[in-house]
Amino acid sequence: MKLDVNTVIDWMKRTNEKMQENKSYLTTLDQPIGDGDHGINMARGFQEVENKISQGTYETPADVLKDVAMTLMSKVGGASGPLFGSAFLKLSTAVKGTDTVDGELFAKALDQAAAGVKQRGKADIGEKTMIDVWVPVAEALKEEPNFSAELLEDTAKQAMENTKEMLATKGRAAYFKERSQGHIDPGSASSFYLFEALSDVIKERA
Amino acid sequence: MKLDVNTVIDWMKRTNEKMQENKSYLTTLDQPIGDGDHGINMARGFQEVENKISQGTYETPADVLKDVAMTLMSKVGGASGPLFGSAFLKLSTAVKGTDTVDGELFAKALDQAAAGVKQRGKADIGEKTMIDVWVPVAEALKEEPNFSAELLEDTAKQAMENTKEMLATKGRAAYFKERSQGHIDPGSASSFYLFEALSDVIKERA
Amino acid sequence: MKKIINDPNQVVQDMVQGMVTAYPSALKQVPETMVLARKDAPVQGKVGLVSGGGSGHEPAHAGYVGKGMLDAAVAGEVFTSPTPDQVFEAIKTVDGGAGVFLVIKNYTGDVLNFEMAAELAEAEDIDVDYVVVNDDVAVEDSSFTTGRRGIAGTVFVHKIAGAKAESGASLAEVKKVGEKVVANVRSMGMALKPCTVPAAGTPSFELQDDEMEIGIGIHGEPGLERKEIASADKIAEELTEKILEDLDYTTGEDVAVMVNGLGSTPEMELYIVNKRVQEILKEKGISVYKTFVGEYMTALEMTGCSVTLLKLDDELKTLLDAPSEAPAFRS
Amino acid sequence: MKKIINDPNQVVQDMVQGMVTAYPSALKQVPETMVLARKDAPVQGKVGLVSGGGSGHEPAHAGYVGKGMLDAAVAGEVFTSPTPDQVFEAIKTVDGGAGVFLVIKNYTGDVLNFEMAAELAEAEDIDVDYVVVNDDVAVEDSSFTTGRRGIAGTVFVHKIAGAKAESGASLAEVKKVGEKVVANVRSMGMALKPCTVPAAGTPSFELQDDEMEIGIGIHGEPGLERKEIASADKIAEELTEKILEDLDYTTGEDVAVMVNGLGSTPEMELYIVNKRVQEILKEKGISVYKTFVGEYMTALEMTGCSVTLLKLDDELKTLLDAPSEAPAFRS
Ligand SMILES: Nc1ncnc2c1ncn2[C@@H]1O[C@H](COP(=O)(O)OP(=O)(O)O)[C@@H](O)[C@H]1O
Ligand SMILES: Nc1ncnc2c1ncn2[C@@H]1O[C@H](COP(=O)(O)OP(=O)(O)O)[C@@H](O)[C@H]1O
Ligand SMILES: [Mg+2]
Ligand SMILES: [Mg+2]
Ligand SMILES: [Mg+2]
Ligand SMILES: [Mg+2]
Repeated sequence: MKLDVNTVIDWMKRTNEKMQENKSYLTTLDQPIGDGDHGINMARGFQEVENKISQGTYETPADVLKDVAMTLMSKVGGASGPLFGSAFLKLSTAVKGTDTVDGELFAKALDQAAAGVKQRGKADIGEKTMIDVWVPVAEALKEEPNFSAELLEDTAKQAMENTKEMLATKGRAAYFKERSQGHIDPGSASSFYLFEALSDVIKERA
Repeated sequence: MKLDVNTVIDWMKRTNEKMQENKSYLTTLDQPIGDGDHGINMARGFQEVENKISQGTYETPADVLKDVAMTLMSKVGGASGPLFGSAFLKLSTAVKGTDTVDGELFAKALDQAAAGVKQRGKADIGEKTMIDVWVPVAEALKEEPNFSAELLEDTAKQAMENTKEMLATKGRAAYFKERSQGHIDPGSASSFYLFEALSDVIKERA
Repeated sequence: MKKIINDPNQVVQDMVQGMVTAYPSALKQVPETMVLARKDAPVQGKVGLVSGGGSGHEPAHAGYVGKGMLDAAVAGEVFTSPTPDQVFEAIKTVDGGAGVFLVIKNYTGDVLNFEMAAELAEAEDIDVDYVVVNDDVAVEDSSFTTGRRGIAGTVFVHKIAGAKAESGASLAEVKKVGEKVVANVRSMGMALKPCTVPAAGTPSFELQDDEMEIGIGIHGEPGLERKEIASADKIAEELTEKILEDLDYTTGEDVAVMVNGLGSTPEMELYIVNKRVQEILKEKGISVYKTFVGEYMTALEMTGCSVTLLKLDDELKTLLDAPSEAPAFRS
Repeated sequence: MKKIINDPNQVVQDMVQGMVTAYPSALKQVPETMVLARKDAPVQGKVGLVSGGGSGHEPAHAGYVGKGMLDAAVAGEVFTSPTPDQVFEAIKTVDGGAGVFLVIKNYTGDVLNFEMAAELAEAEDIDVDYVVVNDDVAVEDSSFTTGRRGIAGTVFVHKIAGAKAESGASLAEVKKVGEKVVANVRSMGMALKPCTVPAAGTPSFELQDDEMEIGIGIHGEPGLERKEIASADKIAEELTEKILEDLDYTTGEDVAVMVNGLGSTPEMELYIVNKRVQEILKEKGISVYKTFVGEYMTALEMTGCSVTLLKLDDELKTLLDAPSEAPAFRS
């Protein structure tokens, strides 16, 4: 796997497509255990990301990722805005100065992004948040730096589904206690779409 | 027909029964062309009438009718309270000093009651109000002072039904203009129950 | 019917109890009545102001009782005018020797019961006069009909006549300014969803999922037409333009605007309506002196709103701005 | 979804426009933001007060902007905390040299975004401090959870910290009194019917016709349990007793009471709830200093209410009574 600046741009565009397509599904996930705005938040945020990056000219992946981070932070709000924002900021910092990010570097960057989300959200794995997708994905890639698109997608998907039976102790879903079980965490679902989009883009380029 | 003090008391009790039984029906009539409280108003008012007259001891029909008037005025409110109150006050005044009211006197009294409602409500026949029951009933009895219970009931019923196609120009139903057509006027329906109750009582005594 | 109540037949009693215990230093309940009066009533030498009507319009009417506004409010059963004896109790409670002024909304029931109360009071040598508020432009004024209804514009009558009375004006002067407000105030409402009278238990009318009712009254009586639901901008235009057609607002100095929620309209939506109302007035060169957005004259939990415009002159401005200690209208 | 709006994605913009045009002499909009500030901001030498959060809680938060209360309010998307840059704009707008105090409701999103704004401000040498309000006793406080939510009690923090700032207090003093309010205020809510986020278009949860949710949050997040709908008295008892179990109110001098409507509860019903709340407090020998009944912190058109009790001492009483010119809280 190699991520150059255009691949990252495509990744973000594909992510936006997925967020628009799944806007109501994500909101539906946020209704029973949250406040019913996650799809709206993600769709608004990634639409702004798309608007932003289609206007700019970028030299490196880090430049794109930084604009993504800043856009998400300033256009989303809620819990997911700063958390996705932090994740992208860490990704950007980790790949700074590189034209083409290889699997190993990307795995490292993901690891730092996951750590960034943990720190911002003062949460850890097993608390039914997006962390439960970011951490397993980062770990899987660390073990297999030459990871395939399939591995990425499958890991993210499985991780998202694992959140279903978890008991939430952070975020709004925590107020639902036992009732949070049996529902997929919305932020984990949107994180899955993000990684699925990357997998799609990698497949196309392969 | 002869109305003594006990007949009047029975008439009021029977009226109360009918208002309680038809409370929601009367309210249902008031919903499409009014504010949906007529059954509640009538049921409250005649329950209070029953409470009042079952406590008192009365010498003449006029005494009972006066208490009915005062109770309706002070317990109903809305448009129907003062209007039914006025009607009973006029009935009481018209039969004052008589122990047993015969058909002729009753017809005269009804005529004055109808006039009282007209005056209070600044309305006339054909405006889709209770006047459209009181006036026809008063007129029918005037023509036939030895009226039967059936005549009383049939006249009141027909008069009530005639309000269905009328266009309201007074009371709340007036705001509905053409839309008031096709609905029986609630105050005409409650007036019908009042006369039907009297008819029942006369039949029983016959 | 989902409501936070105890007994559908006790809602008015419970509510009045809840109001007087909420504002014990401002209000008192006249014993054994549904009348709430200013704690210090009667104010000697001041014209007493009494209003009221059916319940279900909260904060009207008791929320407007307080120094600078009403002296007493009479609460009837839900959507049912109070009885003459209750209104008479209110009159007696607030009579401080300078007469009592009644603010009546134009409904047959209200007019009949308040007029009868006035007769009772006059029989006891209390000077009583009144104004009948008929601000609703939705229903046409013709010799045929009952006349226009009184809706949210009534609150301006309470405020301005109240301030006039507080200033020491005579009964005739209070009446004069009350009539001036009535002559200069117009309103119109609309609804998306009906309300349910507690003792009735079922909604008072039905609207389809894509329907709205333009010209609704504060008890659910419609006025103009049912049609497909429109945008907030269109709704604001329709209500405002109907009002502007009815009275020439360009001749006054300024107007006061009220965007009133009928019960379950989110306040957010009232502000969205206000946005367009203000734009329209600006476009027409009508300048706005003061704006009121909120729930002033409700219809239980009806979803909808009304717009009210009041043409002001200097006197009305001063009286509108005068202090009020009423719980629901502080200024 | 039946709403009086234009575009579901423009509700916040339209509303902010409607608010600033409603109170043009009191409020100003910071250009190109969803920030509404006091017209005279920044007030030199005064600590600036900023609050805000997701929209849909109107009159919170912009209704509480005015002399004696907030200096600015930041409106996020519906139920979505505003972004750090918007909060930062508010901070810059109100900074009069004495520092800026943030009132944050305890939700992950609000805390994250406001904290990030505080970092941005500190980077520009503006002194910023804050308090996190967590008055909702419905959700347990344990090391596991996010902590309790901030709901209607937040309005008391605005009022009291606002009065303190207006009195010329320092940032540390404002923070101290803010924390005192948080330590002494507890709330709990319930709902009968859900609300619909405009851009979502469908209700945020479902309740059966005979069900209510006890411990609801102001975005529809439940807390305690769903059960069969009870009488107003029982509801008042359940909410009040849960609050009284959580904090000993008998040790304070007096309490302030707020019975808050969540959006579409008729005001009549709020007073019916208040009736029983006052009775309970009387039974327990807790004396009430002041009561507030109305819509202070809503959840769009949710049907339901919350009860808030604030334990007062002399300082808090004085600050609660101090003048406020905020459109939604005049005293
Ligand atoms: N403390 C936290 N740490 C990590 N992720 C969190 C935290 N709190 C919430 N989240 C994530 O954010 C998602 C909710 O985002 P969103 O609905 O957009 O914001 P909000 O909860 O403010 O409405 C959750 O599904 C969860 O994945
Ligand atoms: N001006 C009037 N003259 C005669 N009867 C009237 C008048 N206005 C209303 N009514 C009668 O009163 C009835 C309505 O009574 P009710 O619903 O109890 O009072 P309200 O209209 O105040 O809610 C109408 O159906 C009509 O028969
Ligand atoms: Mg959410
Ligand atoms: Mg009626
Ligand atoms: Mg009525
Ligand atoms: Mg949210």
